[in-house]
Amino acid sequence: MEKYLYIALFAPIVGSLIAALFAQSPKNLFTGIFTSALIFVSFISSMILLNYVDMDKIVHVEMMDWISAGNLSVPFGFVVDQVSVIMMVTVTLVSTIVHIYSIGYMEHDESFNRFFSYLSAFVFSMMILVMSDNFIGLFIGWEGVGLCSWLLIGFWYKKHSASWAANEAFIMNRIGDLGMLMGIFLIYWNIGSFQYDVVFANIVNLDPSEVTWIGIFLFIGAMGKSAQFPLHTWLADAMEGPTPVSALIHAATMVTAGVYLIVRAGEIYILIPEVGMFIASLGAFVAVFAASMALVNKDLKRIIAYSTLSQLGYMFVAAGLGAYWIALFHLMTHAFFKSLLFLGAGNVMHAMDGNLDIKRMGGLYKAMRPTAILMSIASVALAGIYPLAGFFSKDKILEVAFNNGSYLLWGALFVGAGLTAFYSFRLVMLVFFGEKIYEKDGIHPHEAHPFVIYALTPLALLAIVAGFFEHSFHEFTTQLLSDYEFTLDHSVGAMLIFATSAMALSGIAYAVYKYKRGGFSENIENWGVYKLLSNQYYIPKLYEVAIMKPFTALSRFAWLNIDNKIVDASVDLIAKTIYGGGEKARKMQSGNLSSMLRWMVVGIVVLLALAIFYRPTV
Amino acid sequence: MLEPINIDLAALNITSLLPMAITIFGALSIICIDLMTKNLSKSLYTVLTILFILLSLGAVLGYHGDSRGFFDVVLVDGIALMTQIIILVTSALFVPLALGGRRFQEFAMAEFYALFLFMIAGFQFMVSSDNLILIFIGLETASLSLYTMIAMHNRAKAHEAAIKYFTMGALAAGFFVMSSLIFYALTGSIEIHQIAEVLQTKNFEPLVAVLAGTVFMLGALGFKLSMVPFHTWTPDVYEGSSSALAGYMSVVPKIAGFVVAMRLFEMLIGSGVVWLENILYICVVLTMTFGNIVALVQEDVKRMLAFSSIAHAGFVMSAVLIGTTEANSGLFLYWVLFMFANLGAFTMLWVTRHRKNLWDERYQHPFSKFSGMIKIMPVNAVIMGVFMFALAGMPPFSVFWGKLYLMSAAVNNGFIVLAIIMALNSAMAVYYYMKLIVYMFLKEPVSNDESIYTSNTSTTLKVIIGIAVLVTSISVVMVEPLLKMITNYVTLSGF
Amino acid sequence: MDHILSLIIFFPLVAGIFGFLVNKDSIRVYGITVAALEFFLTLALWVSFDGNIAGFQFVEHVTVISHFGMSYHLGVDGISLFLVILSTFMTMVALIGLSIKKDAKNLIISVLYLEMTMVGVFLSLDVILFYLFWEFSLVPMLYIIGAWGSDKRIYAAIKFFLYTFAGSVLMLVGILYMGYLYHATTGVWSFSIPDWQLLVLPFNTQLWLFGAFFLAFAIKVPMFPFHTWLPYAHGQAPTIGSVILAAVLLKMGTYGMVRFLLPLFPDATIYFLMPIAIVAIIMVIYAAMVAYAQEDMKQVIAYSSISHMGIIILGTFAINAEGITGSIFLMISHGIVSGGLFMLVGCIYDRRHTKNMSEFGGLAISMPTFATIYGIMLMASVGLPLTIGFVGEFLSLIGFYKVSWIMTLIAGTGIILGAIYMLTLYKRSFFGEITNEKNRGLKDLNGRELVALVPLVALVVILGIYPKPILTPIDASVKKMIVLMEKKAVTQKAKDFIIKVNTIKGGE
Amino acid sequence: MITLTHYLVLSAILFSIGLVGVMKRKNLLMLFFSTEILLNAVNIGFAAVSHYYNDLSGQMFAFFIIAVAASEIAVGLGLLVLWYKKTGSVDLDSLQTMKG
Repeated sequence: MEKYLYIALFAPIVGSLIAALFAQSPKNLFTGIFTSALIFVSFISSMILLNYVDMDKIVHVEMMDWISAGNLSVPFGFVVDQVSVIMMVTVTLVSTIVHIYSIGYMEHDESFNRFFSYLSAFVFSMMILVMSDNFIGLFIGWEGVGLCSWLLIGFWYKKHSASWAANEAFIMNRIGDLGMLMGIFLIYWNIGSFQYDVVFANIVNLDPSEVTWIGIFLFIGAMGKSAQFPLHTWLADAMEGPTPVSALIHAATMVTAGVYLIVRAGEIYILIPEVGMFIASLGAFVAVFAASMALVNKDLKRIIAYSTLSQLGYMFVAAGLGAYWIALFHLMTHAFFKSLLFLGAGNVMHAMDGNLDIKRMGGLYKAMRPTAILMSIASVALAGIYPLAGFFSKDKILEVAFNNGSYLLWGALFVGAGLTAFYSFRLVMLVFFGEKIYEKDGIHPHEAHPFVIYALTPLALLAIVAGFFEHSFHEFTTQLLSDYEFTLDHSVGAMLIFATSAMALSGIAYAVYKYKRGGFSENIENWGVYKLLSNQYYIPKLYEVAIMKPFTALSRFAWLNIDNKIVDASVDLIAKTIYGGGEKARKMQSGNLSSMLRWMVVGIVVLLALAIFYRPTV
Repeated sequence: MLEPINIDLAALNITSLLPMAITIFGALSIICIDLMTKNLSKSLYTVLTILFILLSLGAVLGYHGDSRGFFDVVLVDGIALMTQIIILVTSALFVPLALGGRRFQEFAMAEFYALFLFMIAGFQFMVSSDNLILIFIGLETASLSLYTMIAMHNRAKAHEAAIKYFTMGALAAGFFVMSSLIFYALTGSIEIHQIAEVLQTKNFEPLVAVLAGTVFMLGALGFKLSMVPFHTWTPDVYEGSSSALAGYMSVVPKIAGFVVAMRLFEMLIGSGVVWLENILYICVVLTMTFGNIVALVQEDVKRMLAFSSIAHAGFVMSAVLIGTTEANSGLFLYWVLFMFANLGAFTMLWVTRHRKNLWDERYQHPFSKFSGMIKIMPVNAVIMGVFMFALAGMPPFSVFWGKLYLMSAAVNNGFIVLAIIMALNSAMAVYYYMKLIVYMFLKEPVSNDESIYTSNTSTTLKVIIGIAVLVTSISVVMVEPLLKMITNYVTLSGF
Repeated sequence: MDHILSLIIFFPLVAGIFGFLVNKDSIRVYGITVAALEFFLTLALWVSFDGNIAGFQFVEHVTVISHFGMSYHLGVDGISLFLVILSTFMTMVALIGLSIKKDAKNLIISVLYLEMTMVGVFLSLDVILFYLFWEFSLVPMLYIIGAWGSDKRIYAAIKFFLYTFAGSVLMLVGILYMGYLYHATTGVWSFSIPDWQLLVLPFNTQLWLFGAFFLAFAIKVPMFPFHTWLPYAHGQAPTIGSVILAAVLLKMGTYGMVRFLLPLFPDATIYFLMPIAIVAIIMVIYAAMVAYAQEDMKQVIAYSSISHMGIIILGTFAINAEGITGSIFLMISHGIVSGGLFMLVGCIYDRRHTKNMSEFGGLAISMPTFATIYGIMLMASVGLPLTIGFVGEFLSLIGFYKVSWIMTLIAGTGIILGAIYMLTLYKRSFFGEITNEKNRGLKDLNGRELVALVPLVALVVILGIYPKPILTPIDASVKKMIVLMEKKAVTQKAKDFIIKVNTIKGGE
Repeated sequence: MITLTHYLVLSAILFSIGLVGVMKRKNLLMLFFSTEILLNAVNIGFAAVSHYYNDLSGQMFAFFIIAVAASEIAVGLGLLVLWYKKTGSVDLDSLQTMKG
């Protein structure tokens, strides 16, 4: 089985490196097909592993030593267990589809080969992240996906906004990474190992305050990667990247790494419910917060991005409350329907010649029926309507919140569910139905290549049926993860399901109803709330004014005033003083014999005076 | 009142006078040769001078007698022997500089060589006696010869330099005799060791008078050693005299002065005259620092070297202040190593001597003259660079080892602050030596004509420079034997 | 193999002297050949080096000045081995990348002398000998900066020279005092480091001596606020000068700290640990901010060096095997990375004769290979895992975490700030459309530049993935040193501290 | 009664006069005179002290000083003549080409 592990892990990087060889040559279809094939190989291997992994059958390899110094020793070790294999399958599946999709999507791009190289490199990093058997390996993947995300967001580097967004993403992630590193350091100095099994075996022996700190630091890392408030702004900006990237990285895989980390480190978080509660609260807050921003946004991709943010909040609620398998389950189903949504959006975007403003679309159903259907499925799934995947996973999370007695959280998530349904269908309605506003811009939409559409069908299928795997999923993952016990009555559970579904349905209904009739009047754009939401609560602005600008100013101040005018000048001052002393002292050397003689006599007289008046006491 | 004097010839220990006798005889014979035949080549005189010097050196090296001789006025102890060796070797290395490529009037005259030998004899007397009269005579003989030799360079500046030097020297002579008078009045003796004994029995009372005598001696020796504020002659005299002589002046008269200072001051400090220790401390620091900071702003290499030699003197004077065997050995080690670097540096200047002041109206060797030398004459530039780094105390060149040893002596004897001041001063000193290097290596040349830089060159000068470079560069292996010899001599004479 | 260390030190010197005979058209090849031979010599040293022995190997000892205890004493251990190899490697690479034609002969001979002094510093076991090479290394560098630099080169060269010289003279006093103490304690004169390491000093004496040594090293590193010579030196120096300065010369300071401060004065080290760590943190953050404000690409990297050196110092003063090993590894990795970055700046400077970022923009379009290599180096510089930059930074920080977690957190912001200035630089220079027409049609890297840069890139990746061959010998020597420190410490506080920071669990 | 002290005081006064002369005089010739006064002031002292101690070395010193003073002035006058020929002046202020 180790063979499959290595294949699953290294197939993507082989593809990436080979594609990189062609990076500077013109488009070569081979790179696209080759990398897609290799990712598919990786997917197959993952599936074999999924089949293999069982109660007492996990694959664990130690490839080689990496760093060893002092007491510290980190190997390159990989483990395929119930959690990682789920992630592997999800990642490779979505990746395969995104790769194939990209062959169509990027067909006219001059940097076609480079794109596939980056994309496969990302998959490799993600595989390291999920397969590592220790925190450092996780961190390698963590940073690796960050790098690939930077490369891919800034893929169209000629665009100023793209490279800006790439840098923003990287830097924001680094803030989280620092927190994560601190957590890792703390683990090391308390346990002396980074291996999951060793750490989890010993974590119970630690001082609770230490565990709390470890939990907090690791969560800071998760916040960066999963774009939780207040490190969330980069995710929306990251939509500057090509759409397949948004689908793969910023919806299905990388951003969920934070959730994966919490799930993986569940044995730590289970000891510190306070931190878990905080995580859940923050998650719930983000769920509503992000959904509210999605309500008014006009940018097709940003809406989906906010939706992702909101769903990540849901996952964190589950993870924070200890329902790890549910978090993981939502992570998986979300990966399917959200990437589908994004890829569909990519089709729309192509059809619209790159225009993303949903107010300038409308009535595209006619022109691109398959895409419209796929996106609608995804939206229904997202909204959580039975029997689609979202229903199962999302309702479970609400149930957990209620079960936990955190009614406030439940309330937030409940509202969030309604909002989700509304904005999803606002998007569908504005894009696919209603008046064909795009015609005013002289755009002639066209559907994507058939193979692209075919590539998307597996996702659509999964978005529909994945929910029914709930029980087997539960059984499988709880072999490793701690189970979550529901204490609710069945009737209460049913009530909750009903309420949530009703909420979602009414959201959908309201959206359909409203936008059938031409939507809201333009007036609302002048409302304070609208402005607040459409400006993302002014948070990006705040960051710019309160952090970026002062930092830049301070940096310039440090350079121009402190470094040049104080530190350096004082060094020069010493030199100048000495030199100036020389200039003054040389005046003594007037060259006049009389004064020279006088100096001598003065010397003698002073010394004589000292001889008389100066008496050192031994 | 007068006793009949019975002189036992053996007790006179005439051989103790042999080295001086040889140099004096040499001087007289050169004058005689000149009287008999005219128009002899300067090379003859030069070689003769060297021969006499070597003979004298042989006499010094072969000396195995009592340390006292000639009515006990001559004191040939270890220090005297060693200093004579240093003086003679240095002289032998500097005399050949007369054989430059260009003609200079003074070197054509036999008197120059005679005076040179007289001067050597004067210094030899000065260092090998503890009788104040003999020291005075030696000092004056040497100084008067030196004044004359400076003036023989026959440039307006040389005359000015000679007059300045002379006048100040006369004043310093006054100080010297005044000091002698005071000590004589206090103790009734003019021999340093007797003075010491009497002062000790009197417990240095009256202290004011003792200190007054010390002050005048400080003035007199301070003049010779160019201690601040008796240093003012140094830059002008160096500038005015020929480079060859200036180089010589920065080495030999000073070592003679150091020996006298050691004999006198260490006696006083060793007996617990704290006043002198403190004053000397101040003088040392002042001299070092002053020499260095003024050297920073000089525009002429020779003047810069003059000020730097003030600083070096101050540095070495600290050995007298510290006063241990180690320090005194350090003094000689430093001076020997310094001599070679200095010999090289001044010879290099001597090589570039040109008839006219091509680069600057005022100066013979302005820094700008050496601009971009690396491009015109890379070897010369590198060699000059070696000397500059050596003088700056850059390892592994010669002066560094002296510096190391002296600073170590300071540290070992509790003069940590002094050691730090010395260290900081050597950091300051690096700047002006480096200034020349910056000009030579980092700037663009003024003129590509090599000949104007080497108008005074000759094989002899090249050989001298070669010796200097060699010694300066590989001094690390010389330190061990040198130090052994020096320490041996120094311990022998009880310092 | 008996005298391999002498051979390594003096081969460049001899080759440099013979270099005068080589015709100036062929001097470049000569220089590269000599540097390559020297590099292979050091590789041979590595091969025959026994990584399991923690002490000094290949020791040579000849007494030079017995009066004074000065001897010709060489030896190599895990700490110095890789710095030596780094020196010879970077010299070779820098010479390969050399594009200066003017007076190339003088330049190459100077570089060879410089190589001798660098290797000498790392191999000397006698302190006087160490000081000798230490000081002498300034001379060729002065010449290189001053003669081949840009407009303000002379000012920069003099500043560099005087500043570092002034710093080290106090060290000389310290060395002499240490020698005196050794003599006073044992009755024997010795300036040999292994001898000194056995000398137990009283606490107060340690404080003073620590200060004297520290100042010299701090200026060399350079630590805030003694750093201002560095931007000038880098800004004005020719590429080869910057490469060697950043890659090797700065490491002399941190090497000195590891070699002298820690084992000789353990109590003083721990006494001064916090203030030094605070300064190091200031360096990390302050230099990163100043780097962000720069307009000149080279200055950014110059200041980033200061920032990274701060992390190295933190690692060194973590006083545990993780931290010190990490800091030594970081010295090597920073040498390779910053050397590479300076070479890259040199490549673009050769083409555009400017280093100002506002003149660039869109370079990725015209020079994709250049942009790729630059990107890899940049990622190594910001410490991305699986590049060489991560290992050292990670170990240094993890080491210091044991000393103080809050300070590590603050210092850790360096990885964020590092990303900020580096990515900003990259964005401003490489991304965007070509706005300046001069940047259009620039030639991508040529063969010579690739030959110089590709080995660096390869090392960045290889050592990032498999740093073990380097870490093991370093670790062995470092562990030995820590045991020594613990034994030597005179105060209980220091002993406790050393034990505490070297044990897992417990403490803070 | 004239005691040793009187001689010494005289010597000191003469010496001071010499010093003042050295400092004040601008004429080179006068300067030489002043240095002669210095030396002769010391001579008086030596003679007196020598007599006081009944020791000859002081007087010997005095004789030597006289001899040295004579040769010194010979050299000095030689230089002065040289300078006068060159510049036509014996003023000290004319000796100022080198400074700084």
